[in-house]
Amino acid sequence: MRTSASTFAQGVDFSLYVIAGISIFFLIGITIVMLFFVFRYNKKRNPVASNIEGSHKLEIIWTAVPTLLVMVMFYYGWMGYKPLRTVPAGALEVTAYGQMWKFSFEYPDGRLTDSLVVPIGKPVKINLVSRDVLHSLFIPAFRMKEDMVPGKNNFLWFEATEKGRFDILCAEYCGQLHSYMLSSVTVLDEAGYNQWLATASSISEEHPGLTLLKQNACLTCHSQDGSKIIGPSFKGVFGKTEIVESEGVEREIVIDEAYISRSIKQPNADVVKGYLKGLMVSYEAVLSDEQISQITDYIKTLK
Amino acid sequence: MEHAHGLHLPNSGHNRDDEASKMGMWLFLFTELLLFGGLFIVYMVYRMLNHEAFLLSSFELNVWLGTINTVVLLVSSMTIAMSITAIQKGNSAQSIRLLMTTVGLSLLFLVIKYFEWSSKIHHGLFPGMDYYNNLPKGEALFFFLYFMMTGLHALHIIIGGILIGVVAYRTKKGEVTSKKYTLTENAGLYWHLVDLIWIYLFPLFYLIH
Amino acid sequence: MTAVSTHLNFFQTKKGIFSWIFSVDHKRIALLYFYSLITFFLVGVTLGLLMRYELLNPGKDLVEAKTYNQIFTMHGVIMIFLFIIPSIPAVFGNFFLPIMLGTDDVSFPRLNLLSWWIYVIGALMALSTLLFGDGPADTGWTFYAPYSVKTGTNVTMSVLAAFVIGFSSILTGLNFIVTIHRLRTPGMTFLKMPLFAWSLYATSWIQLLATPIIGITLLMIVAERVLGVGLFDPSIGGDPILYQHLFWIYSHPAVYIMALPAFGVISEMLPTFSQRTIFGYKAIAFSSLAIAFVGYFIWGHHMFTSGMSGTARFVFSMLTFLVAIPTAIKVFNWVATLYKGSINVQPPLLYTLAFIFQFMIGGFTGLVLGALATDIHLHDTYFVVGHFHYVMFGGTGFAFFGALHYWYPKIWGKMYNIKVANVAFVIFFIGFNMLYFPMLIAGLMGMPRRYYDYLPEFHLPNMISTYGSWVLAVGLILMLSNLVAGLLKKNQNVGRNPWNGITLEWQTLSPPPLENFDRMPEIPLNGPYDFEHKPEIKD
Amino acid sequence: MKQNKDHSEEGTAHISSFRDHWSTLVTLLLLTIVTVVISVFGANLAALSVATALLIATVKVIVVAYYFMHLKYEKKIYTWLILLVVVLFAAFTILTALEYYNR
Ligand code: HEA
Ligand code: HEA
Ligand code: HEC
Ligand code: CUA
Ligand SMILES: [Cu+2]
Repeated sequence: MRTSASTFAQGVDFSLYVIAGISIFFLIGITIVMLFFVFRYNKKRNPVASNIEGSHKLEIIWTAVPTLLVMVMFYYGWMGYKPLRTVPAGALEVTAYGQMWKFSFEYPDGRLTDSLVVPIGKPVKINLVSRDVLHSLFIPAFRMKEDMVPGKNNFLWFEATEKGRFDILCAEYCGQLHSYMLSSVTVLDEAGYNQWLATASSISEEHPGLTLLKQNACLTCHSQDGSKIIGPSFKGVFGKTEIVESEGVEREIVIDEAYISRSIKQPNADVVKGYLKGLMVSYEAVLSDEQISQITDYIKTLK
Repeated sequence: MEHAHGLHLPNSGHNRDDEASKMGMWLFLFTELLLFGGLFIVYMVYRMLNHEAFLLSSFELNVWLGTINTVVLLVSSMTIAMSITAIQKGNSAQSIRLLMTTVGLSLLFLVIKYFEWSSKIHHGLFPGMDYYNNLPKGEALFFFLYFMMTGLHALHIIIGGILIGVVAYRTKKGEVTSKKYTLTENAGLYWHLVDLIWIYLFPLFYLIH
Repeated sequence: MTAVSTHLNFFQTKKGIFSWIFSVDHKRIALLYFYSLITFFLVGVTLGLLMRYELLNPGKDLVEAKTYNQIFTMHGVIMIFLFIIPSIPAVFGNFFLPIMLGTDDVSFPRLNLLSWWIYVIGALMALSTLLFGDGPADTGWTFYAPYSVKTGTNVTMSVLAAFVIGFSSILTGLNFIVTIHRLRTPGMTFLKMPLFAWSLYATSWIQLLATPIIGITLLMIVAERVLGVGLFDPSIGGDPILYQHLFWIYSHPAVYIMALPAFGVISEMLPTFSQRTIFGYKAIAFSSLAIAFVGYFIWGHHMFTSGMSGTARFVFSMLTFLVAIPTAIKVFNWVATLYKGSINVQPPLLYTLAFIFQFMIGGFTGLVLGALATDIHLHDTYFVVGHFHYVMFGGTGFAFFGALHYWYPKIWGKMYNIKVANVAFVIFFIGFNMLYFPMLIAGLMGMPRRYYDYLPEFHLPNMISTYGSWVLAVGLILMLSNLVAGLLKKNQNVGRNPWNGITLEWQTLSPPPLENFDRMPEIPLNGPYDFEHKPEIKD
Repeated sequence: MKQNKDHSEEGTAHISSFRDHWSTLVTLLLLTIVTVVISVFGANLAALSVATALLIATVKVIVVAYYFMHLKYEKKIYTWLILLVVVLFAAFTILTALEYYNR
């Protein structure tokens, strides 16, 4: 039922079995004893109760035994966990960005992807960066999860042991489309991975502006077909006249290149009427001017 | 009231029980302490993360005004403690005088605080103002905490002042006597708490040089 | 019989709505709480049902993603702040604590009324978010920053509501502590108090000392939203992790606010239905204090994946395991109480047994979550959802309904149909486990919580779970209608002590008179559960 | 238990004299002066100055609680309860700091 495809899976599952084993033993044992008492000392069978006030011996036993057992549980939990935070030297480093509601991954050579590709049998360290709110990168098959906290550098690492494609899910609630913030990790063998590395990253026929929109998750908030998601749709937006609120004052503007550029760099300076301030974060540090003009070019095509 | 007929239990919840009121007051003070406690934790953490900025910003505060206010509060703590002594001895007139002195001192405290705040606000340091919004992050946090903590404290001063006024009024009406002065005691406890909190606020904001 | 006719019970002393909503009688206030709680419970439970319906199949079944998010937030807020935290203390604690101590009211009757009013105002504030702006908050009941400071829904109002309700909780706790210290009947030392009183004592300390922290934290969220300061939002300087610390400093102890009173009623029902003294009175009493105390120091186990430092994770995980020990002591003593008893199987006992079983599952899954390795995998998955429904609903919820069946004849002086109650219990029990056990499986498979939509591989457990929720609904409706039907019966006399109980509430009339007792209560010779020297109770 | 009647005159309450109050105030003022002097003129003490300031503040708080708040003459239970609150709060700060120190 559960795929285990990383070096941690065994340790984590083992501590699960230890804890679950002890627990199930006590659960079943106690339940049986309880039901037996109810049956055996039912008032029909045992009309007169005996008042037993307690027993020091028993109290000591059932304090000591659980203490011992929980310490065992703690120990295995800790042992299974320790490797999760010790990254071996020479790990391949990838930066993962989380933003509402899309993961993207940046490789050392600068390529940006929306799903992860890693070689088998090699440690991979993922630096976790959030651009807006909390997210959490969760790979069930690897038994691995760590939050992406804005303003704080966090990381996780793993070493895949099985080839294939595994789910990545966002496990920290991050707003409306949290449950659609999915991605995947593909584990390839050494040769396959190198081949993937060698293929040029953007040979697509796509408009470069569209690629940028996809890579930066703009499209999770802005549709291309006129429907309203979180932000205004890009369809027909260029050249449109609309009402924005700037520092509490409403004014009418015509959308041109400069306005789009400002909307991307300082989205909260002019807030479109009917939309919320603060949801879109600034992309000033993420997109260069050239990229912004590619985006603008693309938006112009959406009539 | 509702309990007119029927069995009267010796330990009724409707009996007068001064010890219970005092205990209730103490427990209430505990919750107040922890309310401020939460803010102190925030202060501690942000100070750890923004050490320099906190140092720098504290220079903006006026140590002398802070010191004067400390003295004012300490004196007011004494006067209210004395008013309890006075009422215990049956001297209501003196007790009222001391209570009113305390109220006067609390007003003095607020006036000084007002001048402090308005000079800060004048500089645009209040959260949400332009100047504030452009401060470096650490300094902005400092001033936010400054306003939040001293503001909450000032709110307590106001409530305390009103409470003490009520006590004075009821003493005057003869409802508080040398046989029945829990109200004065509880107002005193509350007032001392306000003092206690200030004793920590003062070095944390004004004296980190 | 004659005694009954000469004494007016507390229902009869005064009439009219104002005699209720402005009453300072602890019994009436308890019932005010009861009616308001049950109302909110039904709202919350209906929201739960809606969520389950949405999750029956992958994709959209009923509502939009945003609505779903608002539903689970509302569900969580209602269930936690409006139902489960006040549940047992405010209803049964208010009603029975003074009676069990042999007094006629709490120490501060007017403060008690004020607590209820604050609770109602807070609840109305929470519900008012439905009516204006962008609707109820969509943040989850945890209000994690920075999302909670960014979203456009009515977070400010929801947070203020939680803040206000917090005060109601603080005041109730304060009242109980003073009552226990000051109003015990002559001869009732601390160690002769019923265990329910002990558990309320421990609970009250948590309410008093933990709630202010969340109060101030929530105020900071409000300040951040209104003034735009960067307290928790890193893009303007703050640290979101700090919010989590402050939130859980309260909210972890809060889970023991929910659990301890339940432990208390369980410790009452077991001796009554076994007709013997409780096993290990002191162990049970002091373990409540131990749980309350240790419970303050383990909040970090909710943050194992937040990027906390390794040292902190180590310490918090270890401390987490320590709370299991006093809980274990309780469970073993309870089971030992059945030994050589003379067991009378009645609906309250069934709820008690189910409580022990389900609370064990909840507790053990808690241990799985407390271990670092496994929590990394299971954090924020349905395993956690399964865990907390097992402890909160399967534990405290079942104890609440058990207590309701137990004290029902005392409160209303009537009796429900026992056979129907047993049938309802069985359906309830089956539905419950069918609803929540599959969640544990889904969690192990890796299904994250707060998911509006899920991958196809999680379909089966979700389907079973949804069907389970329907079974549970049938059980609940049957149980409640049986209880209501009991109230409609006329001219019943259940006597003072239908279950042959021993604590002081059974010595008085059912329903009790306004001043609680019609004669001076008598306490058993050696401790509260000394069935051998049980004072004779004549009708 | 001793709650058999109204509790207005339970025990004989201790009455502090005005002189006691004056000397308490003088102590507190002296301590205040010390703190201010240290921090304003002893800037080179750096981190130490915060520590001393807080230490002195704690002494002041104890004085206020003990004399002004009458703790000295109350039942011992109040002192224990206050200690409980202090321990809890200390634990909160220490456990939180544990995280931030090791960042
Ligand atoms: C009534 C409420 C209640 C109670 C009593 C508990 C009890 C416990 N809880 Fe739970 N918990 C919640 C309510 C509760 N919890 C809620 C609401 C959440 C989620 C919040 C959110 O994120 O929304 C949560 C989440 C939660 C987490 C975080 C999970 C995550 O998000 O990653 C953890 C982790 O450690 C945890 C642990 C525990 C433990 C160890 C106990 C222990 O106290 C359990 C102790 C009991 C037993 C161990 C069983 C009885 C003992 C025996 C039968 C004896 C034999 C025992 C041994 C041999 C050891 N809980
Ligand atoms: C005591 C607390 C409590 C209780 C009793 C419940 C009860 C239920 N909860 Fe619970 N739940 C929480 C507390 C509780 N919940 C909390 C704190 C959360 C976390 C929220 C968050 O993530 O922020 C949560 C989250 C939560 C989720 C996860 C949401 C998600 O992560 O996406 C789900 C999903 O199925 C769920 C389902 C249910 C169901 C089906 C019930 C069932 O009990 C409902 C069964 C239904 C009935 C028994 C209905 C019968 C009654 C009627 C039909 C009444 C008829 C109506 C009238 C007469 C008016 N809950
Ligand atoms: C989390 C949601 C979100 C994401 C992601 C997002 N935006 Fe926005 N965007 C908004 C919202 C909400 C508004 C309207 C409020 C405002 O003007 O700030 C907006 C407004 C805009 C506008 C102005 C539109 C108009 O009609 O005036 C442009 C242009 C824009 N965004 C471009 C982008 C680009 C380019 C990206 C990606 C690099 C992006 N957005 C990512 C939410 C988002
Ligand atoms: Cu991103 Cu949830
Ligand atoms: Cu917890």
